[in-house]
Amino acid sequence: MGILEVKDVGKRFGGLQALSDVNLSVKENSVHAIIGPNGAGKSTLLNCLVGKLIPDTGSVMFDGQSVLGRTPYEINQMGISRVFQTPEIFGDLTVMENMMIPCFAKRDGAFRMHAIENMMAEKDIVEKAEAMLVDMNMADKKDMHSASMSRGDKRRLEIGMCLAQEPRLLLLDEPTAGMARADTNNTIDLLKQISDEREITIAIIEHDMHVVFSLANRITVLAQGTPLVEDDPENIRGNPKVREAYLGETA
Amino acid sequence: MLGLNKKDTSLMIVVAILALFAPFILNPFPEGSAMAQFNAGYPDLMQRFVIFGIFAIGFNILFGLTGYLSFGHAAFLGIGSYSVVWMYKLLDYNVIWGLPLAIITSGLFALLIGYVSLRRSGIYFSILTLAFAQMSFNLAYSVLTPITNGETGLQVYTDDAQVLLGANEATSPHLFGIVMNSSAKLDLGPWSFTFNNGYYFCAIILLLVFYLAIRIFRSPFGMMLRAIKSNQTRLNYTGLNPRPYALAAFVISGMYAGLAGGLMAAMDPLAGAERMQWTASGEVVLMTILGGTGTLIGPVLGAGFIKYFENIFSKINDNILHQWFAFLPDGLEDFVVFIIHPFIGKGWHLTLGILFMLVVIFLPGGLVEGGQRIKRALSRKKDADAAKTEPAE
Amino acid sequence: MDAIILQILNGLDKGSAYALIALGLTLIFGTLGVVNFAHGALFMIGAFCAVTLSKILNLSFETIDPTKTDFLGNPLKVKTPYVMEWFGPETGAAIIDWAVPLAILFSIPIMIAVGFIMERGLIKHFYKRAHADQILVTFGLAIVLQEVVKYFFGANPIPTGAPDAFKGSFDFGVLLGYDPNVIIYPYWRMVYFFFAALVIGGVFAFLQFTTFGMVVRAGMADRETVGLLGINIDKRFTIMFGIAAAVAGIAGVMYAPINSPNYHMGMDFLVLSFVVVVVGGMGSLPGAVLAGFLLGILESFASMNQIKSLIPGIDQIIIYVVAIIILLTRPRGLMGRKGVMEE
Amino acid sequence: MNVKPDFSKGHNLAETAPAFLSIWNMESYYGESYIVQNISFNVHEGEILALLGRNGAGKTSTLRSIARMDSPQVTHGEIWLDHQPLHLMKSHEAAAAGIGLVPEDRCIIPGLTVEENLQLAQIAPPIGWSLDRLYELFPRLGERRKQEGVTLSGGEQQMLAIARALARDIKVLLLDEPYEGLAPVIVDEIEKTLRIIKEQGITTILVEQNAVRALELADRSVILDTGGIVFDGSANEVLSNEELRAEYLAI
Amino acid sequence: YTNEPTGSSVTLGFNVPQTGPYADEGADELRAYELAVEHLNGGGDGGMMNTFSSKALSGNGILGKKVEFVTGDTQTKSDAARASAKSMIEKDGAVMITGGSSSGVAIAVQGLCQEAGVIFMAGLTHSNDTTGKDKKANGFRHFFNGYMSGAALAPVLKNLYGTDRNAYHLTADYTWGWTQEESIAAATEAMGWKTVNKVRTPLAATDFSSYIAPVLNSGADVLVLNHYGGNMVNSLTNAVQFGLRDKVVNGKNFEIVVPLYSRLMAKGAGENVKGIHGSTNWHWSLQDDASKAFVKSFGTKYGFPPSQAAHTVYCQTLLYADACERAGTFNPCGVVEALEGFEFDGLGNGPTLYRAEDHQCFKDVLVVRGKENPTSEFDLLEVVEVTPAAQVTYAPDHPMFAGGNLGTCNPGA
Ligand SMILES: Nc1ncnc2c1ncn2[C@@H]1O[C@H](COP(=O)(O)OP(=O)(O)OP(=O)(O)O)[C@@H](O)[C@H]1O
Ligand SMILES: Nc1ncnc2c1ncn2[C@@H]1O[C@H](COP(=O)(O)OP(=O)(O)OP(=O)(O)O)[C@@H](O)[C@H]1O
Ligand SMILES: [Mg+2]
Ligand SMILES: [Mg+2]
Repeated sequence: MGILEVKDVGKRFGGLQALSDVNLSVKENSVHAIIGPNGAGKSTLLNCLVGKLIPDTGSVMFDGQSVLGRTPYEINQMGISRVFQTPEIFGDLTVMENMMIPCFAKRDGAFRMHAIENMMAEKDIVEKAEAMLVDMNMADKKDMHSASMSRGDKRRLEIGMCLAQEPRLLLLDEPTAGMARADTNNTIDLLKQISDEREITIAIIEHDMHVVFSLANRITVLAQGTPLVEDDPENIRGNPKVREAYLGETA
Repeated sequence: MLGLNKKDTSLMIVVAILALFAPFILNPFPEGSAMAQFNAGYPDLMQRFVIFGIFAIGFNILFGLTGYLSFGHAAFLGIGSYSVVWMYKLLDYNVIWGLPLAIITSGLFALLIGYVSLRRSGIYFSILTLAFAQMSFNLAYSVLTPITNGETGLQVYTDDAQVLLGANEATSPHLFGIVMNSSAKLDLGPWSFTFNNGYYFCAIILLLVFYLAIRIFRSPFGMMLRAIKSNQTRLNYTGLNPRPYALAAFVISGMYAGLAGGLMAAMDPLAGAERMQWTASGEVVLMTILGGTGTLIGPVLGAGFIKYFENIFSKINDNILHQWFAFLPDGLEDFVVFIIHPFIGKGWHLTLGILFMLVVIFLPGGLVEGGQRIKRALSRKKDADAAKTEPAE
Repeated sequence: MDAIILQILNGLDKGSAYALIALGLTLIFGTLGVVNFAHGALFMIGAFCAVTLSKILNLSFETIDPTKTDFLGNPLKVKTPYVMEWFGPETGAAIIDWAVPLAILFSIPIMIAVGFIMERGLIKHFYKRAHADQILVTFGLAIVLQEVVKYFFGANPIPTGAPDAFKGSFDFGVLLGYDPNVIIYPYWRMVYFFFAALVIGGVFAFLQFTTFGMVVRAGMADRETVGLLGINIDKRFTIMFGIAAAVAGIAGVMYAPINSPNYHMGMDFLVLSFVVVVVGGMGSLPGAVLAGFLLGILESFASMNQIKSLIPGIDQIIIYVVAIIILLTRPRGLMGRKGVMEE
Repeated sequence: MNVKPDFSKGHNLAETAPAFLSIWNMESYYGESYIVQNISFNVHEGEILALLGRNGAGKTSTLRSIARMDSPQVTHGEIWLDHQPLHLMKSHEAAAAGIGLVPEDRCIIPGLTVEENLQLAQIAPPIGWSLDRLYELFPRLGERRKQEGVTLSGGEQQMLAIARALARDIKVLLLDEPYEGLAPVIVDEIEKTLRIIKEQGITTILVEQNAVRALELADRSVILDTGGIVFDGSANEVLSNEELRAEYLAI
Repeated sequence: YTNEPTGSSVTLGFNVPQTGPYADEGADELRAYELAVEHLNGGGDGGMMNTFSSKALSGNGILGKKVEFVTGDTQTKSDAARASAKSMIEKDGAVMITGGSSSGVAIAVQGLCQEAGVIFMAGLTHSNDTTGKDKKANGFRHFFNGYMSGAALAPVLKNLYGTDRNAYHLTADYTWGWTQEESIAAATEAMGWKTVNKVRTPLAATDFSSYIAPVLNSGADVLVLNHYGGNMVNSLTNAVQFGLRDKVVNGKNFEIVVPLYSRLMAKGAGENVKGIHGSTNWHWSLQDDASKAFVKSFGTKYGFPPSQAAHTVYCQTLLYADACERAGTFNPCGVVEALEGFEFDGLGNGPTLYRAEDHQCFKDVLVVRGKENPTSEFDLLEVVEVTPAAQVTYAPDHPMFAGGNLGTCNPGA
């Protein structure tokens, strides 16, 4: 029984069956990669997990509880964090403030009226956010206006923000897209470290096979809305069906 | 100090000094001089500066932080006023009954209106708030006349209940006997300064609520509000529910508006329906933007700016112009008066409109940005001076 | 039943005024995304185009009539319009009589010019600025325009009649088999309705059957990218502004005989027109038109005595009640597009 | 810090421009931050130039400067395309002169269908490939032509962005990370497309994080670091220069 | 007392609408004020000072002090009007405030003056409440009111249209509208008319078509428009547009009545006023000496005849000055005493009384009609009847005016 159990999920957009009969089980403390051609429905599946979309059929259980019908923030409070394909950060806020918000969300829940306290006097939050920035190698950008960072930095910040919430399941939608090789390698290390040290389960969508094969313990290949195969990385690499549908000659 | 950082403390001190010494600061010109026309240091206007400052500070907590643009805040202003006058009518002229009630009723109304309106965002939200406020205004003006006294405005009549009214009690608003409309005058040479009880009462309240606003701005709550403005999607996916935060901000700013409305009635025991009209809601929007949205002091400046024009420029007439320019040769005098004439007196709207445009074109951040630019120019000059002197050392 | 038909007629007419104003506003506000508080002022300027033209046509020379005296007891100066002198009294009088329809021709170039100047000189710099800044600058502009008009024309309304041919009213009731005088309707209001339908149709056709509409929509969503595709979006925005100003202007011209123009008539319509546009849904021209007619008709119904006696004061608030209900049941108004000014 | 463009130094590049596209002493600013720092390079007709560098090196800014976008603001320097002075143009004029930029975040226009996105590109002359031909190249787009562009999957959006550039008759194609978020098979396909485009005689500047892939395709390469050029030479040279690769490309 | 003038001059506060829909009316009031000040200070031709029955004024200011004035903008809003009045009292030291062009504003400012201890001479205010339930000891009204309109109009309407008529009222939905509707309905019902319906219209309404369309079908043959300003201009224009005036109902010509007329409104409504009856406080075409003197001095200075608003505020300024002279003080209580029960003549409306009980002025009321063939842009109304004061006088405790309490004069600090 995995921490995340997806059963028979289907989703239709108008005339397009984006997902059908998706079954997926993500084991606790594993790194589970979801790969597949463009338009296979990977992001759609992710959206169904976090409450952005409601699947037409099937069920999604996280840690024994159904996530369906819950709002995104409720699902997040259950322990699922998500990194978006195009970075979603608080552009008007500084990097430090961006990092503090998830810390508050973790400590205080979905809503708390703390209108009089001084934000900076919340020692535990400030320390945690600073530590996280150091972990993300962004301490020097602390007071920067986050909207004016380059895209790679934005993505790193977003990952950091998700980690600061200490989620139990981290969902990443192409976290290294557009990242320089050096940073990609750093991110791989970081994610490895996360899954080893923080006991966070990771589900990752990625087209960069270098990243996928460096991280994943388990891979699901999605094609045209249904899982094609699910297997260990080595087997996937050799699978002719996968090669044809997805990997091409290069892998 | 008081849990504020250095910058905020000095801002607070500056505001406190400005507020407490306003009777001097606003009356820079000697009585009877030609420029005395520009003096603003009389009780009514000083009270208005402060009251509308409070209104705008509260509005800015909603608009400046969350970005939700309410076009119906005047409704709360009106509700605050009606609450206070009703307390005069039922109990007595002590403002201590009415003001808390004003805050509570406007808070409740804000809760209701905000709860409904915040289901939508952007312009849809603005129009919902506008619709609620206009409904309140239209009803208060006519159908609800038994409660609001309609067009005439709610006021105290001698046959009102006033159950607490003591035999020797003042028959105008007061706080435990401190009568709001009584003043002390100080004459220094040609200068004359007025110290009005009501003004100081309002000023102290302003300082309190300004302090509260700083605390809110610097609080985690304030940061959440800014996060709402910045990216609601991210907020949702960070496990935070934007709705109660926005609603809390709406209610707080509604209470500020209610307090401001209550104070208006505390200074002048009358509550008119037009306080709830959309133009009044629009005015506070303009004040906030003009001063500098999202800044602490901006809304107060914006409020002062608009009220100054409304009360000082509208009173300048051709006669006064002729007095000012009497030193010019006759033809030239008439010409100058002719040129200035469209902008003063009944033309004060024109001047105001032009100034709105100039400010927003040249100072995108509002009056506060103007201040910052001056400061920067000065410090740059200082730097330049310093640079010049360096080689000499 | 007759009362209902009557109010539907009234509503259609009110609605056509709302729809026309909302249409112009939607072109700027719903499509270009500029909160234009000066739109009412454009409507007002349109009405004053009619006033101005009628003043021009009435330009007169004075002759002294010694048989009569003026209020101070001096001999009375009698004014004769030049047009009467030039074209003869009858043709002259007819020209003056037709001042309002003529003013349409007169106003279109003026309004387009006003729109161009406004956009090039001011609004252009505000596309990328916050909506709040747009509000402040256009509100300032509205005040200025209004005060300028007040300076030249005064604050009092200025009567501007329809041609004599359109005076009086048409008895619909008789047509439908009712008694005379049961359902009557002024000719000019019928003209207004057909005129509005024509303008609305014209604007739709222009935006539908040319790619112009698509380009402007695209430009509003993402100016940069549209520029990358070789399209000079600035020019199109300017044109759009000109069209919107012209629509507002001719709506104002035709409205002049219905209610005497005054300098603050724009502000009177401003709030209402924003409500109409938003209820219609941001970015949707059909939405704006639909909402205009819907609110017009509902407003007329609410003013019926039978309904007023059920709910006192309902006619005061009907528009707002309907707006609230619609916005709560349909998140983006009647036909709003996603993402337009939702933040 | 509003520096006025200074073209007074007068290299008359109109006649003497050594190449098809010449960038000469170009400097650009985001507000007050100096981003593109006095760079000069040439691109020859028909070649593919790989513009490489770390995150934040200024690659995107360079492309945007060439396409004459509003930000960053080019304050100094000259850009000549086929004897036309791009530095004197606005972005829509540059586009008419033959520049086609595929922006890094694709910029599919919301509210428009796939087909409308393409039609939009064919409103202003010069018009390039026909829609049929584009659908032939990207059959997926043909299938989705009535769908709203922004709801396409990431990879589909990338195809649409490239197709949109080709829908215009361009001389230079500026590609900002075209492979980002694409499945390996598709990357292969796009690479093929780029070769086809090259055969058509279209000059290309390619910005890409996957440096090896880009270099294999490119004729020449320019490497940027903190807004300045650190290398300008043939693609093979980079591949063979260990030091350069390690220092600036982490490969 | 408040703002006792100590120097060589005395300051009066002229608080009129300078912006908003009534700005033109306010501008005309200001002209009249300036004229009055000029006359009080001995300038010009003296205007009605020469015809005024009281001869206390001598052209040397008031009590020997030169008259100065300050102006302000009421914006036709109670709040703004009070703010403006307060600044005159607190900043400029005005001992008397006057002006305004709506009842809401008049009542609000009157209340303020009572509290502050200065005299208020109301400008244009026609609601019964101003000297009814909202009357104040420090306030006086020279203008007539809704009741008086009804009393003056009823006999004329009876003569013109007979006693068997069905009236339909359209009424602006706020206090002034209601009191006028009540007054007119009462007066016309007393002479036998029936009231078919009373419909309230929103203040903000600009298009009255949906209120006017059902009128014909209601069996009414007279439409009474209890509207003022822009409302009146629009409702009348709309009514004429619907062709109501060409209709025959119940075998009678359909008629429209506008109980409260002003020349500026008539100008706004243009041709639509032709032949329509209403009442007004004063009109420049009156041929008594006082009116002629005023028209002459106003017309000479400004080039056009004065409006009733101008006349009202001019009179009030003279009356105030005269009262100060007679009382020998600016003390509000002295002034009140001098004005209460004051009878005079020579200000244009015949013998006039300032009644002590409610501070309402009683004088002749004019019934006017829109002129069919105006000779100039000012010549829009013609006087049909001068209703003598006695006919419009009512008891101070008349039910329409009941409920208020005049209180006692307040001299302030
Ligand atoms: N809101 C929507 N409306 C209609 N179709 C949609 C919508 N969202 C996604 N689709 C379609 O559903 C399919 C799956 O999209 P999805 O974004 O899940 O793909 P993906 O696997 O994430 O691809 P990529 O790797 O390219 O990001 C695509 O064909 C897309 O066009
Ligand atoms: N809108 C902006 N405002 C201010 N600075 C910006 C802005 N956009 C980018 N920058 C800064 O300009 C520098 C260069 O950014 P650019 O996007 O050109 O880099 P890049 O080489 O394309 O990086 P990446 O590989 O991450 O896309 C970065 O330091 C970035 O912080
Ligand atoms: Mg995807
Ligand atoms: Mg980039």
